[in-house]
Amino acid sequence: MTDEVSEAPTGGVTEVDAGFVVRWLEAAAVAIDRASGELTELDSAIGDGDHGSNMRRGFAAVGETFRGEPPTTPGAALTVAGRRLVSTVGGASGPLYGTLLRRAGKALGEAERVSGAEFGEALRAGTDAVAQLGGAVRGDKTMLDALYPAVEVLCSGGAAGLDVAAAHRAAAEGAEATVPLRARKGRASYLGERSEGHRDPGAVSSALLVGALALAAEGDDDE
Amino acid sequence: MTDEVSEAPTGGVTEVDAGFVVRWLEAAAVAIDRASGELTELDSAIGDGDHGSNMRRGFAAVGETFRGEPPTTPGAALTVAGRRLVSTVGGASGPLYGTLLRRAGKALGEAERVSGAEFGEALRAGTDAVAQLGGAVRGDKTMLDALYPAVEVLCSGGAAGLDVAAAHRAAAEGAEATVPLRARKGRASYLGERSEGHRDPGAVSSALLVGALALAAEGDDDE
Amino acid sequence: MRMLINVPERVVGDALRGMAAAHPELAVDVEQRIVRRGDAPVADKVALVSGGGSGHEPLHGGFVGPGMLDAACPGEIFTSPVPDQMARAAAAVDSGNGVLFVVKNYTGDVLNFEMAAELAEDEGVRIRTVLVQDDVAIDADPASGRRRGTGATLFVEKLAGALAEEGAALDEVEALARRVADASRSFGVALSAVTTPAKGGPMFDLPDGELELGIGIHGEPGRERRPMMTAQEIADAAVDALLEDLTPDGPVLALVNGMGATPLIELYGFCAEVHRVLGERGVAVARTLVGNYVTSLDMAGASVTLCQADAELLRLWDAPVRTTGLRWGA
Amino acid sequence: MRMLINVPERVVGDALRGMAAAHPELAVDVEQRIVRRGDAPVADKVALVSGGGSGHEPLHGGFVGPGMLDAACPGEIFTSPVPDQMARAAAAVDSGNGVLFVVKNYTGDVLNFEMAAELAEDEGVRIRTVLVQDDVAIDADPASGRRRGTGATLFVEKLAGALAEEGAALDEVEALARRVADASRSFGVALSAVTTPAKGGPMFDLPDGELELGIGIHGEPGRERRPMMTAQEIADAAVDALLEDLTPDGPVLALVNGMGATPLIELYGFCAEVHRVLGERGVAVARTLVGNYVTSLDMAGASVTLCQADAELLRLWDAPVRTTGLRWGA
Ligand SMILES: Nc1ncnc2c1ncn2[C@@H]1O[C@H](COP(=O)(O)OP(=O)(O)O)[C@@H](O)[C@H]1O
Ligand SMILES: Nc1ncnc2c1ncn2[C@@H]1O[C@H](COP(=O)(O)OP(=O)(O)O)[C@@H](O)[C@H]1O
Ligand SMILES: [Mg+2]
Ligand SMILES: [Mg+2]
Ligand SMILES: [Mg+2]
Ligand SMILES: [Mg+2]
Repeated sequence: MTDEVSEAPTGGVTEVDAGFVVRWLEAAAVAIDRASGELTELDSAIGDGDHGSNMRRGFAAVGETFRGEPPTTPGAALTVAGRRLVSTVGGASGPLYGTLLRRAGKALGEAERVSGAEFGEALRAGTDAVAQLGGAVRGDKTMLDALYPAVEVLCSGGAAGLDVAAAHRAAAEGAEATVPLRARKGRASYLGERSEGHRDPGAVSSALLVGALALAAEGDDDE
Repeated sequence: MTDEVSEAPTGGVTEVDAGFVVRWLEAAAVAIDRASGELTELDSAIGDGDHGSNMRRGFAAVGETFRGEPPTTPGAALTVAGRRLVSTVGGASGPLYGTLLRRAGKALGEAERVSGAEFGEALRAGTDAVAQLGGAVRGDKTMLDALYPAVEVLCSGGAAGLDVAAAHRAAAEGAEATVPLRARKGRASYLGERSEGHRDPGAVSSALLVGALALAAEGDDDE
Repeated sequence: MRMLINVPERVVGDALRGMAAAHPELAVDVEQRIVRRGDAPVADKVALVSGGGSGHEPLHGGFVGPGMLDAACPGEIFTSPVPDQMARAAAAVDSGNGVLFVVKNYTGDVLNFEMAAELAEDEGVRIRTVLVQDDVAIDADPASGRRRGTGATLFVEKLAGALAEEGAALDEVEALARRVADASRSFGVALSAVTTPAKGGPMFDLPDGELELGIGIHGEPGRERRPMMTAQEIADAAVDALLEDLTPDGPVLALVNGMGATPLIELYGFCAEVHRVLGERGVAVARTLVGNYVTSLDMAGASVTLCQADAELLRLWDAPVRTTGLRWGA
Repeated sequence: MRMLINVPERVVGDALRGMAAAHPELAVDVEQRIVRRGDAPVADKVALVSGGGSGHEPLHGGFVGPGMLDAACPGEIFTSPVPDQMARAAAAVDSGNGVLFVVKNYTGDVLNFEMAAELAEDEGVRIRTVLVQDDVAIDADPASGRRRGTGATLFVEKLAGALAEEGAALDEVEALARRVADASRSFGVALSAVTTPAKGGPMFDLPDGELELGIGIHGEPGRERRPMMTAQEIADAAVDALLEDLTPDGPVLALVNGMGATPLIELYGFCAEVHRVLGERGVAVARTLVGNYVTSLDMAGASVTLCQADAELLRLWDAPVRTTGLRWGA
C-alpha cells in the first residue's frame, strides 16, 4: 500500500550529496514501479489511466541516466533527473515533476554538498514552481496537496536536519486528504462533483516520492 | 416451445380452398412472431442471428397482402404469399420459402378448391423446388429436414385427407433430428464440426409452418 | 444493448436518411433502399451494382461513386437484400451498356441476386454476375464454391469500378472482376462477438482472453477458438493461411481490415506485423490499405486480404475514386 | 484484454512501424515518434504541427499531408508527447516561414507544447500556438479556459492547413486557426468505457443500459450518467448543449464523429437525427463529415462538433486534402 508510512530512522538528514539524490530517485523508481498498477487504477477513476505507466517510464529513464553518467553534485542530479522526466514522461506529470526537480536543482547551484535545510528549501522552490506552472493551489486536489505538507516539514527541521519520516507522514496524509476534495485542476476537474471520493493519483505518487527520501536516508546510514 | 406438437383434430383435411391457405399462413405468422426470439437465438448459435426477424417480417407482409387483396384460389394464395416472401425477407430463407410457396401455388393452378392429396403433392413439388434451388439434400441440416418428413406424411393420406397433426409431428421430429448433424449448406456449414449439437433454425421454422396447418384445419372445423 | 439507435427495426432506414443528409452527391432512395451515384446512369458506362446485408459499412453504400459502384442495395442487418430492390437498382443505373452484379458468396446473396438478374433481364437490362469467394477459412478446396465473400469485395469493386469508369465493355469489366476475385484471398480473426440490434446481445460467448480464428463477417463463430494471441502470432497465422493457396509471383495489394471495433492504432500495429511476415515469406507489397472497410458491426478483430497484382491492377488501383468510404485522386 | 497488440508498451511504436509500411508518402520516424509529410519542409509554406496522446486515431498522424498537418507527434496512449519531440518535429518541417502548433487544451498538452515552443524558438523556429477548447460539457463559461479540446481539432487542422497550403503567412494562418477554434463546439456521449492497454480492462464500469453524457476523449467518465437514450434523444441533448453557446447566424460544418467502436451504420442513423434537430432549431448544415475521426480507442459512442462557417471557411473546407485519414480533391 502506497500510503503506509515506513518506519524510517528518526535521526534527521543533515547533509545531502549527489549520492543521496541518486539513492532517493532510485528508491522512488522502485516504489513507483511497484505501485504503478495502483496509480493507474487511481487515474482511471478520475483521470485517463496513465499515471502509473507515465511515472514508471520517467523514473526508469532517470535511473538509466544516472547509471550512464553518475552526477557529481546534488544540484546536477536533480537537474538531470528533472530534464529526463520532461523528455520521457509527457502528460501533465512530466512537465510538473520535471519542473519540481529542475527548479530544486537550480536552487542548489553547483555545491557538492548542501545542508538538509538547503535541500528542503530547494524542494520548496521546486514545489512553488510546480504551483506556478500548473496554476494550481493547495486544495485543488493535485500533487501539491502532498508536496506542500512534506516540504513544510522538511523546511522546519533547521540544523536538526530533514525529518524524512515526518515528511513522508505529512505527504501521505496530504494525499489521503485529497479524497473528499473536488478537483479544480487537471483531468479530474472535468468530472466536477464526481471527482469527489477518490485519492488524487499525483498526490499519491508525490507521497511515494517523499517516502523514498526515507529509504535514501537509510542507505545513508549504511555507508 | 416450437417443437411441442399441438393436439390437432384427427380428422384429415380433405379439401383446401383459398380460405384455408389464408388461415394457414396467418396462423404461421402468429406462431413465427411468437417464436421469433427463439429462431434468432438458434440462428445466433450457428448462423447470423437474423432468422427470427427475417421470418417475422416476411409473414407479417404476407398477412398484410392477404388483408389488402384476399385471394380467391388456393393456388393464388400460395403464389402471392411466396412472391411476398421473396420481396420482403431477403437472406437465404426469403428465396427458399418464397420458392416453396410459389412452386406449390403454381402446382395448384387456378382451381378454387383442391383435394387434400393435391395440396400435399403441391407442397412436395414446392419442397423439391427448394432442394433444387438451394442445392441441398436431406441430412444437410436445413429446412428440408423438417419439410420432407412433413410432405411425406401429407402425401400419404390419400382420400382420407391431410393428416396435419402427424405431419406436424414428423416436421418437429425432423427439426429435432438436425441437432447432431453437421451442416453442409448455408451459413452453419462455415462452422464445420462446431455446427453439431444445435437445431437448424430453418428446420424449426419449417416445423412451425407445418404446425400452423393444424391450426388452419381447426379453423376449418369452426366454419 | 450499447447501441446508438432508435429501434432495431429502423436501423437501416435511419442510416440511409443519414447518408442522404450527409452526402448530397449521392441519390439515396430511403424507401426502396438504394444508394446510387447522383449522376447515374452515366452515359456509355457499364454500371456496377452490389449489395448485401447491412452491418458491413462502409461496404457497400460507402463505395458508391465515380470509380467504384453505381449503386448499392443494403439489406437488413446481415440479411441479403431482396430481388426487386436489386433489379430496380440495376434499371436505375443502366446506361444501356449493362450491369455487373458484385455478389458475395452466401446462399442468401446468391439466390436473391439470381432472382434479381432474372427480373432485370426481363426488363431488358443486361446482367453479369461475379461471385466473391475469398475466405480461406472455409474449405481447403477453393473450387468447392463454398468460400465466403469478405474483404476481396473491396478489391473487386474498386478495380472493376475503375475499369468501368475508363469505358470498358461489359465483357471486359466482368472478366477483370473475375480475375481480381480469383486472385484474392482473405482470413479473419475475432477478438469479440458481434451484437446485432435484433438479438440485442452478443451473438456468441467469447470469453476475455480467447479469440476466434477464421471468422466471417456476419458474427458467426470462427473455425477454431484459441487462447489470446499477440499481433505477431495472429499475423503469422493469417498470412500463412493465405499463402497456403495463393502463391503470388509478384507484388500484392494488401488490405489490413478492421472488423469494426478494433482501434486504428491496433490495426496499424497489426499492419506492421503483416508486412513483416510477408517480407519473411518473400512477398512484396505494392499497396496497403489500412482501416475499417468490410466490417461486422461492433466486432473487435481484423482480417487480411491479399490480391496478386500486376501492372494493370496497380493502374486501376491508383485510378481516381470518389466515394464516401474510399477516395483519392478526385 | 481484447486487443490486437503485442505488448502494451509497444503499441505506439508498432503502429508507427505500420504507418511507415503502409504509407510511403509519409516520413515516419519511429524512433523519435514523428510522422511528417514526405516532402516537408515545403518551401514558403507555414507548417502545421500537432500532437497529443495516442489512442485518438486517425487524429493526428492520419491528418498529416498536403492541405493539413506537416507533422504530428504521437505520445503514449492518452499521454501528451514530450517537448523534445515536438521541437524536433517543428524544426524538421519549418521552411523558415514559421510553425503553428495546434494544441488540444489539456494540462499535459499545453505544458509540453509550451516547453517545446521555447526549445524550438531557441533553435530559431518561429512558433505560434492555437488552443482548441471546444467541449461544452466542461464549464458553462467558455472563457474559463478549462474546456477540453476534442472534435474541433479536425476543423482547425483542416481549415488552417488549407490556408497554409495556399501560402498564407504565419499571422494569417494563426488568426484563421483561432477563428475556427472560437467558432466550434463539441459534445460527446459514451455507451461503453475505454479499455487502455496499460490498464487492460475498462477504465470505469458502465453497466449495459446506461450511458455517459458529456464525455471527453480520454476514457474519463462524463459529467452525468443516464439510463440509455435513443439516437433521437441523444441528438436532441447534444445539439441543444451545443446551441446553448454557439448561435450560428449561417450554415455550419458538422462532424458526426464516432468514438471508435460505434459502427458506421449507427453513426449515419445518429447523423440523420442530428440533421433533424438542427433543422428544427433553424440551423442549416453546409457540410457534414461522418465517421471515426477523433476517437477514444475502443469506446462506443459519438460526438457532434459544429463550426459556424462562412464563405472563406467553406472554400478552405472544400480545398484539396491528401492525408490517410481525410482525403479529397487530391
Ligand atoms: N495543473 C496542475 N497542477 C498540479 N498538478 C497537476 C495539475 N494537473 C494535473 N496535475 C497532477 O497530475 C496528475 C496526473 O498526471 P498524469 O496522469 O501523469 O497526467 P495526465 O493528467 O496528463 O494524464 C494529477 O493526479 C495531478 O496530481
Ligand atoms: N442451401 C440451402 N438449402 C436449404 N435451406 C437452406 C440453405 N441455406 C440455408 N438454408 C436454411 O435457411 C436457414 C437460414 O435462414 P436465414 O437465417 O433467414 O438466412 P441467412 O442464412 O441468409 O441469414 C437455415 O437455418 C437453413 O434451414
Ligand atoms: Mg493521467
Ligand atoms: Mg440467418
Ligand atoms: Mg442473414
Ligand atoms: Mg494522460
